[in-house]
Amino acid sequence: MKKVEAIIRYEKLNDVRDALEQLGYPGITITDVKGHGKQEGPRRQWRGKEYKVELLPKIKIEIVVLDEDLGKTVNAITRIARTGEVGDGKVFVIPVENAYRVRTGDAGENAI
Amino acid sequence: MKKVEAIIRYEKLNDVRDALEQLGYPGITITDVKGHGKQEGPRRQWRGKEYKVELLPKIKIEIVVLDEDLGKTVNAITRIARTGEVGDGKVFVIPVENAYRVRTGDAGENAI
Amino acid sequence: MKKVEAIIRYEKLNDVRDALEQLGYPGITITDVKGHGKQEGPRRQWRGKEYKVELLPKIKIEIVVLDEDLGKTVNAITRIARTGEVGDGKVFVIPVENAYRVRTGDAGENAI
Amino acid sequence: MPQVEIAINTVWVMVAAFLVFFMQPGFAMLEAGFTRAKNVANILMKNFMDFCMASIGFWAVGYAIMFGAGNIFAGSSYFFLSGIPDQTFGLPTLAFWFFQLAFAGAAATIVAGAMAERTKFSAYLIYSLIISALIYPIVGHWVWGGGWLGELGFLDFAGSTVVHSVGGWASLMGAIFLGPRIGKYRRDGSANPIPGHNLALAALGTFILWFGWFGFNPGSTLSGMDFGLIAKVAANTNLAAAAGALVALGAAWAKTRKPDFGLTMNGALAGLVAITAPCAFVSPLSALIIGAIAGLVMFGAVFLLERIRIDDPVGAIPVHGFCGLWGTLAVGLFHESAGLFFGGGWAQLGIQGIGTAAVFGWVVLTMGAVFFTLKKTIGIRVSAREEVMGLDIGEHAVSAYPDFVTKG
Amino acid sequence: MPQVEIAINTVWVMVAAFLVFFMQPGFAMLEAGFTRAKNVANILMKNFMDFCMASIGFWAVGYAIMFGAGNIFAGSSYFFLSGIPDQTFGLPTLAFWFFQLAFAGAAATIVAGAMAERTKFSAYLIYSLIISALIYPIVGHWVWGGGWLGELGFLDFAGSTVVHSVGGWASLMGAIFLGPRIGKYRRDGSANPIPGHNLALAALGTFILWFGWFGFNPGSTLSGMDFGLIAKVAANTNLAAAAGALVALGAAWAKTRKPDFGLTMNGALAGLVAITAPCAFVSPLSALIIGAIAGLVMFGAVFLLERIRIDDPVGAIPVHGFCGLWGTLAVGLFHESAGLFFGGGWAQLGIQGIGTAAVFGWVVLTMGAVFFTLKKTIGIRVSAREEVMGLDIGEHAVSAYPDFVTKG
Amino acid sequence: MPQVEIAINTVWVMVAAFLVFFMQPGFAMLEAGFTRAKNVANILMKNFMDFCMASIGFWAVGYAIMFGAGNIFAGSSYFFLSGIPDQTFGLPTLAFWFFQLAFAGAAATIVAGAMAERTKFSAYLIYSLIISALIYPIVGHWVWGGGWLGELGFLDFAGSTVVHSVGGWASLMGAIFLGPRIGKYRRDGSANPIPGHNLALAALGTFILWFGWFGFNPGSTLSGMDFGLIAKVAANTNLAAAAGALVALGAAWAKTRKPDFGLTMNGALAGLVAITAPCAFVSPLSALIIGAIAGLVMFGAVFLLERIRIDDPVGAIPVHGFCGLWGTLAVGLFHESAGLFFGGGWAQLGIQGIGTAAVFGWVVLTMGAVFFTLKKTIGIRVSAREEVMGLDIGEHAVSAYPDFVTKG
Ligand SMILES: Nc1ncnc2c1ncn2[C@@H]1O[C@H](COP(=O)(O)OP(=O)(O)O)[C@@H](O)[C@H]1O
Ligand SMILES: Nc1ncnc2c1ncn2[C@@H]1O[C@H](COP(=O)(O)OP(=O)(O)O)[C@@H](O)[C@H]1O
Ligand SMILES: Nc1ncnc2c1ncn2[C@@H]1O[C@H](COP(=O)(O)OP(=O)(O)O)[C@@H](O)[C@H]1O
Repeated sequence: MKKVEAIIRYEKLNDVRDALEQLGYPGITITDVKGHGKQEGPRRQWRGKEYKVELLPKIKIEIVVLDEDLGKTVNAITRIARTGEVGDGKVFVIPVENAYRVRTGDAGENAI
Repeated sequence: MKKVEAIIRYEKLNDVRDALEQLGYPGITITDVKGHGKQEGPRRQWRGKEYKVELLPKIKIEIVVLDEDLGKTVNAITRIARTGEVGDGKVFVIPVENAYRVRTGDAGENAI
Repeated sequence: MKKVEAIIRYEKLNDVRDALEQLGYPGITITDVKGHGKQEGPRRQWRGKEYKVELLPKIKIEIVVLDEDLGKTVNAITRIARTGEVGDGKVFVIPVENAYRVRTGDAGENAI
Repeated sequence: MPQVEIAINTVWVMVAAFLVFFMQPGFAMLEAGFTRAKNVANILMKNFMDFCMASIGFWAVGYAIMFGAGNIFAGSSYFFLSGIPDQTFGLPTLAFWFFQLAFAGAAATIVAGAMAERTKFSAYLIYSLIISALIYPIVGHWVWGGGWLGELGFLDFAGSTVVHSVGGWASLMGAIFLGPRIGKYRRDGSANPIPGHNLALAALGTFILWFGWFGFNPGSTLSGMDFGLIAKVAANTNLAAAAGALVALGAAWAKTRKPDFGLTMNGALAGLVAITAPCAFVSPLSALIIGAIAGLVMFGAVFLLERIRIDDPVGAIPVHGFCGLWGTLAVGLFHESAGLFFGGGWAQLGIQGIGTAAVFGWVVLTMGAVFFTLKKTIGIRVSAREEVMGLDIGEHAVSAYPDFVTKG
Repeated sequence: MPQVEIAINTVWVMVAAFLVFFMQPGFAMLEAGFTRAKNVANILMKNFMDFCMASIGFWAVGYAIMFGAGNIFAGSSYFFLSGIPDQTFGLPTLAFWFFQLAFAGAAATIVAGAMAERTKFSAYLIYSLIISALIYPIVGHWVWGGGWLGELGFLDFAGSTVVHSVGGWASLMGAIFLGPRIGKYRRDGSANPIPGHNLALAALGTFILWFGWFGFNPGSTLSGMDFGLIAKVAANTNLAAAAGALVALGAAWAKTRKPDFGLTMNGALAGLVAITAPCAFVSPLSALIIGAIAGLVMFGAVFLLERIRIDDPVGAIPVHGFCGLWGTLAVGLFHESAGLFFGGGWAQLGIQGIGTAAVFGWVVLTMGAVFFTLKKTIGIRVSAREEVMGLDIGEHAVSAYPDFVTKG
Repeated sequence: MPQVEIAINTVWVMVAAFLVFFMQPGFAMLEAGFTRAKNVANILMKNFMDFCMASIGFWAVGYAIMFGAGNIFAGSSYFFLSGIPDQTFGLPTLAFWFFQLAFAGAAATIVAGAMAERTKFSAYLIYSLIISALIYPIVGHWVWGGGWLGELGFLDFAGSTVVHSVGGWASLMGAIFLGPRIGKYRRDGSANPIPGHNLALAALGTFILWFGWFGFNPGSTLSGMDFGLIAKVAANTNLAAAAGALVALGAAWAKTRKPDFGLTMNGALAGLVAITAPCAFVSPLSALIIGAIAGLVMFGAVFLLERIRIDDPVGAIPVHGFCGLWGTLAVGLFHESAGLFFGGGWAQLGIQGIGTAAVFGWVVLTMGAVFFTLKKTIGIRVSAREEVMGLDIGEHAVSAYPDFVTKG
């Protein structure tokens, strides 16, 4: 099992979710995060003074998938979340040793 | 060392924390997340129109534990967080290569 | 590649970010979390009754780095985020199997 | 009465009525601010519908019972405002009605706070109609409508008892029949603070209530020609509020070593409620003392209720029930001629005691019966699941702050 | 007129004008609460600047057109208030001007809600100046300033048509020319609810508007000496609001099985808008019925607009447009002497029909032209990117809630 | 004076006083909105206690100093309101007292904003009592209570100097003695914007203040019989506010290419403060010009203060200090008979200059001494740790928004 951890643009969340639905609607966990990579934030001002917000709001998606589903999941996300401009985000793949379904106590692959 | 990453119901957080206290009160990090697995969200309406909220608020618990404590920690969480209805959540186990305590600089098992 | 996951004090975020800037300004993702380790929260009261907030707000920083950058990144964080009082936080190192840059589709080390 | 004087009275009383109406958002903001984010839409709806129910109920029935000709117990003419005279007390009757309606709405909406975060919306609407159409108007008739308490010489200038204690004791019965919120008391019986979700709203609500009280008390002269009294009542009202807040601040500071936000806000309201009965009969210095003591009464009552495990999320019972009682009794002590401390002897104090006891008994019995019946029929409390999830989702299928990440 | 009477009139009308002014934050809070967090600063700025633009525009031009001597179509003296008489309608002219200005500001700011979350700030400012300086004053002249509709016997006591329908139909044109918000309609044409971000603000706004309406309607007697009428207007206003809210609550409950927050708030406003024209001419019972029907009119119009894919985030068109229309027609039905139901025959109803149709036509044509021109020149809509990011960042480079974690 | 006239005066001045009281939540919401979430309960408590302290202080001492018989420097009778005559200036004295109290409360609470986010609560309470019981009343005596400035012919109709500059210059001293907030200035001396946490509250506060100003200025006629003046003052007040907002909007837009939220809100207040002195003496066109220039004065002062590293989180010093000064001087320029631009020569302008300078000197010296003493004794600033954590937790052990996830 692997955890796919994707940091994407806010406005892409719905599209990505639609795309994942095609892949069998896997369980998904979403977190509001802020981050910066190479993207510059939009200028802000307060009472006439400008300042930069260096940390931009992003969406973190976490999906734990079976090894065989890894490729298509990563693919779907990178394809759909892309705009081609800086700030599109990253996808990280992290090993998962085990999983449990709380409702039933099932462990391992059955828990996904 | 392992990271136990559990996605549970909001209302179960306090019970789970009580149970963990019995296990020696490990350090814990909590994040507000949203997610969906098999559970359907409660119906919402706005100005007379219904809509579904597909992403439900959940609590993510992260606890880094020594390998020997893994079993009982996972056990405690799955047991206490269970209601038996869809939406109870998942527990994932993720390998951790190292840990550091910022206050002292201790590394490895001493840092937990 | 490794993911450096650090839980630090709120008020240390800016200093840590300044320090990381020296290291070549790596991409970074930040999440608002709550947690407890050994630190006691400040006393609160509501309408004349005291209570304890056991979960204190903390900042989680996630940085995915190349293996060769791991040491100095962890070092910078533990050094700068330290006050010496309980509550300074933890740094965990988690293996990352792969990374993708959404904008370009680049995978592996090029994606960082 | 000369046309010009009626005009002055009308302008004065209408403006006062608008201010009393404006106390509704004061209650709404205060109660919303002192409760949790997951129940905000629900409490707002309750406050909002209170005034709607009162408007209809006090038009159809309430006014007739309160001010209709009848016996010393209740009036029985003017249902649906039919047959009302052109003028009443030197005012167009519709102006007088509207001013009184605003009071009925206030009595009803006090209760929403004490019953917050767990009461079924449908049961609440029924309660709300009953109190503003029946329970409150009967007390009003006794004191202001030609009933037995008024005849006895009971003095309650603007409603410490008639409005506030009625609301406060109804709150008490509501809180008892409902039981405490889930999580309010620990297994060992100790209380668990449940902080309000938005102190800016709570402060705004308190300020608005203070503002509205300048309609409530000074407007109760019912006459703009009574200028000396208007000025005195306004000054007394304000001094009592300030003293109540200061004393509550001090008491909390002494007890907890911190200047407590919630109790200070409640302290101002305690002073305001207490001065409502005596404001026309006492000197500014007395007003200040009455308000200061009200701060302590409220303070003590908050902890008393917690000890006996009654859960009143916003402090409605201490503020409106206990301080309404205190203020009404204070007339018997501080009245400039009839008060015990001013050489008036015990008579007035005795009458004040009878009045407050009678109203307490009446409200406890009738509202007890209402809540009991509701509980046994449609139920007054939401399911535990709904309560944990929040009444906004459960009862109204909305979230008050859908754009914000909340702690739940 | 005796000095004392002028004084009473002035005090009354000034207080009423202050209350009408206070409707501005009512609109601001309601509209902000019913839209998303990312557009809050923008909508607040629009509401705020509306009154600033109106103050200048109605001083320089608007008053002259509305109340200057001229022909039956428009006035043409008193530009920049030059040459105004000391008194007008028994009031100092500046007091009368200020009261009227507050109305002009209300008409303008209604539109902000319907055009929320996507309109360019600069285009909005231009629109705002034009409506308060030209479009609204011309309608005002027709009905209240000596124009043809007034002469015809068209009755609109406080502005169901003059103020609210003007705002409502301007909203309609704005919403049409703008098109719906991104995400409002799905590919299959079905509507996608976009919940408001802060229901506490929305409720506060609604309460403030209700409060302000006590200046709007009763103040429109323009005389404190008219005490009987003042009282009647206030009572009617309140009953209609309550009935509108109750009926809207009931309708929504029946349809969706939940007591709906947003529609209930809108229901009270529906009742208020509808009673604005007839409040001086009808009985309390009629007021109640007019308000109740207004609740249904609003309810129906909300769903109608969604079916024809017009996106009005706060319900300005149903409330101000449709209920303004309904209330104005209701004069022809419920007028105590001239109304169809009271034996007055069809004449008044006919006149009311002509008036509402004329105003509809005028506003649709002129505002259509304004929005068309703006669209073709500087543009009226922000870029899709700015809309998604939020107008606060895009137009004003601020975040309304920078300390909070939001869902975006 | 005929009873009817006293009644009209009383009704008018009481309503005005209520509106001025209502400015307190205006200040509270504005100041809370313009500062950070972690300091909200603290600033609200400060605003709230300001009025409580003023109520007691102005009852016990302040009124005596301001309006008691005495010398040209200070009054010395009527302590604790003892021995006051039944009527003063054609009003019940208690009504007059209450109106004046509301002004004293406003002067005190202005300062909370400039000292926000770092001032110790206990020290603040002491400051608050001193300004409303001593510092402000002495200035009030000089100008309105029979003191030397009034005798000299100094004109300040409703308090640009007496109320606003007193608050503004006290703010200046407070901000200087406190020093800037942690993080406000970078090592290189450049300013670091610290955005306010809730622009909806800020806009609400600004609207409420504007609303309250209609009590502040028109109410300062102290007479409802003075209807012509009332109307003129109200119209002027409104025009100046609108002009101030528009000019500030334009200036910010020109400088930063964005219509700035915070400066526009402050612009309206700048216009309001500036017109407060001259509103009774100038034409509407002059009012508009005075307000417009005030927008620029405020704009310039904001940047000036930043350059000299004074940290005023809400802009109290630019708005109340600088625009109060400008408005008072403007009397000497625009007075319809005595103004320089209206053929009155330099005399009045000279007197205005003397008055503003004297008040500046008095406030700077006395408040400087007060803050210096507080700093050397109990301290005026919270610890750096408390400041970083927020004063809500540190001073009051609460969180204003415990249900929300905040960025800290
Ligand atoms: N090395 C990294 N570690 C953790 N998060 C990262 C890393 N690089 C980027 N991110 C996250 O991805 C988001 C988008 O990155 P960005 O660099 O702006 O995109 P790109 O470079 O692909 O255009 C950032 O805001 C940050 O949250
Ligand atoms: N494969 C997964 N990857 C990541 N998060 C998941 C996954 N499956 C479930 N979750 C998280 O767990 C929560 C509860 O899951 P759900 O499927 O509703 O529970 P269950 O199926 O055990 O009844 C979801 O809201 C989501 O946040
Ligand atoms: N074992 C752990 N697993 C996950 N998070 C932890 C763990 N230990 C500590 N934390 C996180 O680190 C934060 C600071 O820890 P704390 O124990 O108070 O610091 P220290 O012990 O180094 O003084 C906690 O609030 C929690 O969020």
